[in-house]
Amino acid sequence: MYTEKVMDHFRNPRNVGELENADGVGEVGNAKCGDIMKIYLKVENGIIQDIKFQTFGCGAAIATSSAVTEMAKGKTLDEALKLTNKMVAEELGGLPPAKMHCSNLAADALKAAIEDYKKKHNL
Amino acid sequence: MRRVYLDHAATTPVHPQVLEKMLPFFKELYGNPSSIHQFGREVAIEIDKAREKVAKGINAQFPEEIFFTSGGTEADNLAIFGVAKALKDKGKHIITSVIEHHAVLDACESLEKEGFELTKVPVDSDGLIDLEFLKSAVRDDTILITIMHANNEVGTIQPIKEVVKIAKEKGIYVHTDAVQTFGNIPVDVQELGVDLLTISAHKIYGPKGVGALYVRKGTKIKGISYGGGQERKIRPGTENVPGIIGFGEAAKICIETFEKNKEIARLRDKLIDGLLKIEDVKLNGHRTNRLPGNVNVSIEYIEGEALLLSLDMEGIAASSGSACTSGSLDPSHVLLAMGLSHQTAHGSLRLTLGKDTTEEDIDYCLKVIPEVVERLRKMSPLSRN
Amino acid sequence: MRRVYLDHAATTPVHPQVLEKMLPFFKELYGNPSSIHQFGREVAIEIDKAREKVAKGINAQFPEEIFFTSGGTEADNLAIFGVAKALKDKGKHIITSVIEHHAVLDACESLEKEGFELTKVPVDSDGLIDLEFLKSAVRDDTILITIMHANNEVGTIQPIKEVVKIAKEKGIYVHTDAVQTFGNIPVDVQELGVDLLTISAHKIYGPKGVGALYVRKGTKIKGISYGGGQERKIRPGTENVPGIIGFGEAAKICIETFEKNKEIARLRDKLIDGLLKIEDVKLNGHRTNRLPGNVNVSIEYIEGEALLLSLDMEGIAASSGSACTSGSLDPSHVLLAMGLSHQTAHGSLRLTLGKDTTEEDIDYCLKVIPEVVERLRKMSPLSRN
Ligand SMILES: Cc1ncc(COP(=O)(O)O)c(C=O)c1O
Ligand SMILES: Cc1ncc(COP(=O)(O)O)c(C=O)c1O
Ligand code: FES
Ligand code: FES
Repeated sequence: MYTEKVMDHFRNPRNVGELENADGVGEVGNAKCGDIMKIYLKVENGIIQDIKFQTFGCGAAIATSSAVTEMAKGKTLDEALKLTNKMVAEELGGLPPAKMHCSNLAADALKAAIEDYKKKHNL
Repeated sequence: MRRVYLDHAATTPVHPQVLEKMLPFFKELYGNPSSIHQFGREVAIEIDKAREKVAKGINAQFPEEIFFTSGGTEADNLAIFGVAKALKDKGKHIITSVIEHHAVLDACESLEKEGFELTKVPVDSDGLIDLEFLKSAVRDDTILITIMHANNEVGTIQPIKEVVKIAKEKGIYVHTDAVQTFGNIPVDVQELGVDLLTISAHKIYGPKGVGALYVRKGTKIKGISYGGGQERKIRPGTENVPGIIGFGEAAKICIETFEKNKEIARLRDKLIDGLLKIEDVKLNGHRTNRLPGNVNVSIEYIEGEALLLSLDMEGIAASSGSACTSGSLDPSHVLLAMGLSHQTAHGSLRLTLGKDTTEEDIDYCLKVIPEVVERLRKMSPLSRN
Repeated sequence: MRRVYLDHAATTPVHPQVLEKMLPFFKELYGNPSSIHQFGREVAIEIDKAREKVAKGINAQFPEEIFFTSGGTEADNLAIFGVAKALKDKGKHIITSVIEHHAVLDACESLEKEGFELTKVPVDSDGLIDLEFLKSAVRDDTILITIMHANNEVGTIQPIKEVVKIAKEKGIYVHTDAVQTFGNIPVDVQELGVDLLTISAHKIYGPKGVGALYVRKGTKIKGISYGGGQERKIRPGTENVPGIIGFGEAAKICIETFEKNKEIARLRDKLIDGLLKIEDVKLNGHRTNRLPGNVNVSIEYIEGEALLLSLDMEGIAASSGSACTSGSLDPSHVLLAMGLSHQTAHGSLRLTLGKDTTEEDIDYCLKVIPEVVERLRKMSPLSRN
């Protein structure tokens, strides 16, 4: 059902939790299956220094959250904004067709967090 | 790693004695029971014996009231479409409940699209159907009431005798899906008074791919598929001979060993009590009026599929009513009908015990599940802490 | 007493290698393939492998084109009702032949009662369909042509490629019932060009109670029963897991050992030649264009059931198109459609050879059958002597 990579991220999710005094916070909900994902950012010099997530969702949702944090960490905000759902899914070696919508959550939550940061800093 | 199978409501392993009975029917007793030669006749006799065993298992008066099918799903479809076909000139109103298995619910809804009228009886927060609602829903043109004997997700046992009482006054047929009850609580068609009843072998330590519809003698029903003369033309197609033989044996064993259900219920209660000690965990389904093997809890702030995968990594096989496990986008229609919010329904966990479940299995679950819940809650944006 | 099974068209014994493959799926690999835990996933993978083997057996392009059913009968019903349901707004005309198996013929006739129009293509005295008739029967509102690949009684192989040619010009779906051909002659869905094709495991040394419908990708079809999401909702119900596993293995074996059919055909010809030496015996079906294992003769002045019972007493298991064996009062619709009189049809005898049939079996038949015929003819008021 899930690839080994999905299961690895699910088993050992990277960057789980909250960031106190986060510079940007993004929360998105999946109207489709009722899941929620939250991403916290710490930004320095336009670079994502730290990132954490919290997810209420299926295995794919948790794995894509974990993967997107790993992919975004160390990137500039502009680079991070270029991450797409498809790239996250590909990073995980693919997702079952019924689970593709879960990967939308991850990239969307990251975008929301970056936008929140930009709004707070008038960028 | 310990492997603990707690998904007996999904399916059960075949009992060794059942498999042993089946084995000769693959390579030696392979004749087609419709054939009139010795190879066929010797098999036809054994099919009749299996039919008798299944009939006895539900206390049917005549073996001929048992029609073998390919499973519970087909038996449900046959009951509903078969009665609708036979009685459509008498009336076009059918009553079911909101918590039926999809084999019943979707079949009824498809009839609705074809011009039948459908009333769905609601349930209370324990999952019990509203008998008053049912009483007032009955009409002169009602031809069938189909209400399950016990629900597969939450285990609540329905008052089928009361349903039959309401129906009989008006001469309405009653069908009940007893897939989850047969073998677990007494299923006695005389006592229940139903006209049609569905059972499935793979839920009672019999093989997958065989079930049966009980049709009380005199009940009007038509076959819904076409072919040879098997099952008195109500269900044509070469019989799944080893399956039927296995079903007969499984039915026999499960009434002989009925006592074990008391012990299963004791372990169930221990598991329920232990799980309810976790914060923000709620039992779904009726506390006492439930299947001996069924535990269903909602665990707030976490999602069912993630929970199942985590438990699986610890060797525990369970099930959930979460949308994420179902392929559909809504969580379990049963939990929603009982008044749970989408979010709470998402975090449901079903653990169903079987005859081989041990005290150690339960202790293992009560050790592992709280840890897993804690870990997942830490990841959740919803959690209180 | 020697026991000679010559009823392989009715059913076959399960191949030892097939049973061996199935065995773990009763007690060990018993998970429900829909479950997301390990017990379920390990089974789901094996179902996919079986699906691939069956797909390969008929040269289907994609495993997803295979939908497992409970047998040939269900697959036939699914093809016909499923296409009718999907295309009823496009047209309501269906074409079949007069010699189809009842699973096809009766399904088509039931659609006729519901307002569809049905044309039945006649056959010649060899049992071959009339292609010219078919050509002129095709209409703008024809949605399906269903003609069997080879007939189960007389073994005549139909020109399905020609049928497809006629159909494709008009964009009409073609279904063929290949229950009797799969394993015996090449069944290649690319070569045949059909859109839907029925097969059944128990005719190819697989288990009873499992079959499949091939549905070419893109073909419009709807499920005809309701329940869970199995078989992509086209055929719901918990899968007959051991059955499907066995079907996959049987399909694999039968393409690997395809060569044996040549030897079967040689024994068939020996048997035919021997039987035709009896006075007033006539071959039914095409002399060469027939299934390698099929022998069907009409033996004047005697009646089929009496003949079968007499042969059975000598250990020979055979079949007949006699009314007395069928439960219906008319003899075989196939033999009548080929122009046989009621009386001649009554005296028909079908002997179908299989992979384990030996030269000695045939010699035994050629010794016993003439004696039995002679004995019965002595009792007959019709007999010439
Ligand atoms: C209540 C109920 N009805 C029907 C079915 C379908 O039975 P089967 O899987 O034998 O088709 C099931 C199990 O899946 C069930 O739990
Ligand atoms: C041509 C043909 N079609 C359909 C069937 C039905 O298949 P099954 O017995 O698997 O239902 C048979 C055999 O009985 C057959 O010979
Ligand atoms: S979050 Fe619901 S399916 Fe993935
Ligand atoms: S003579 Fe007895 S049934 Fe035909």
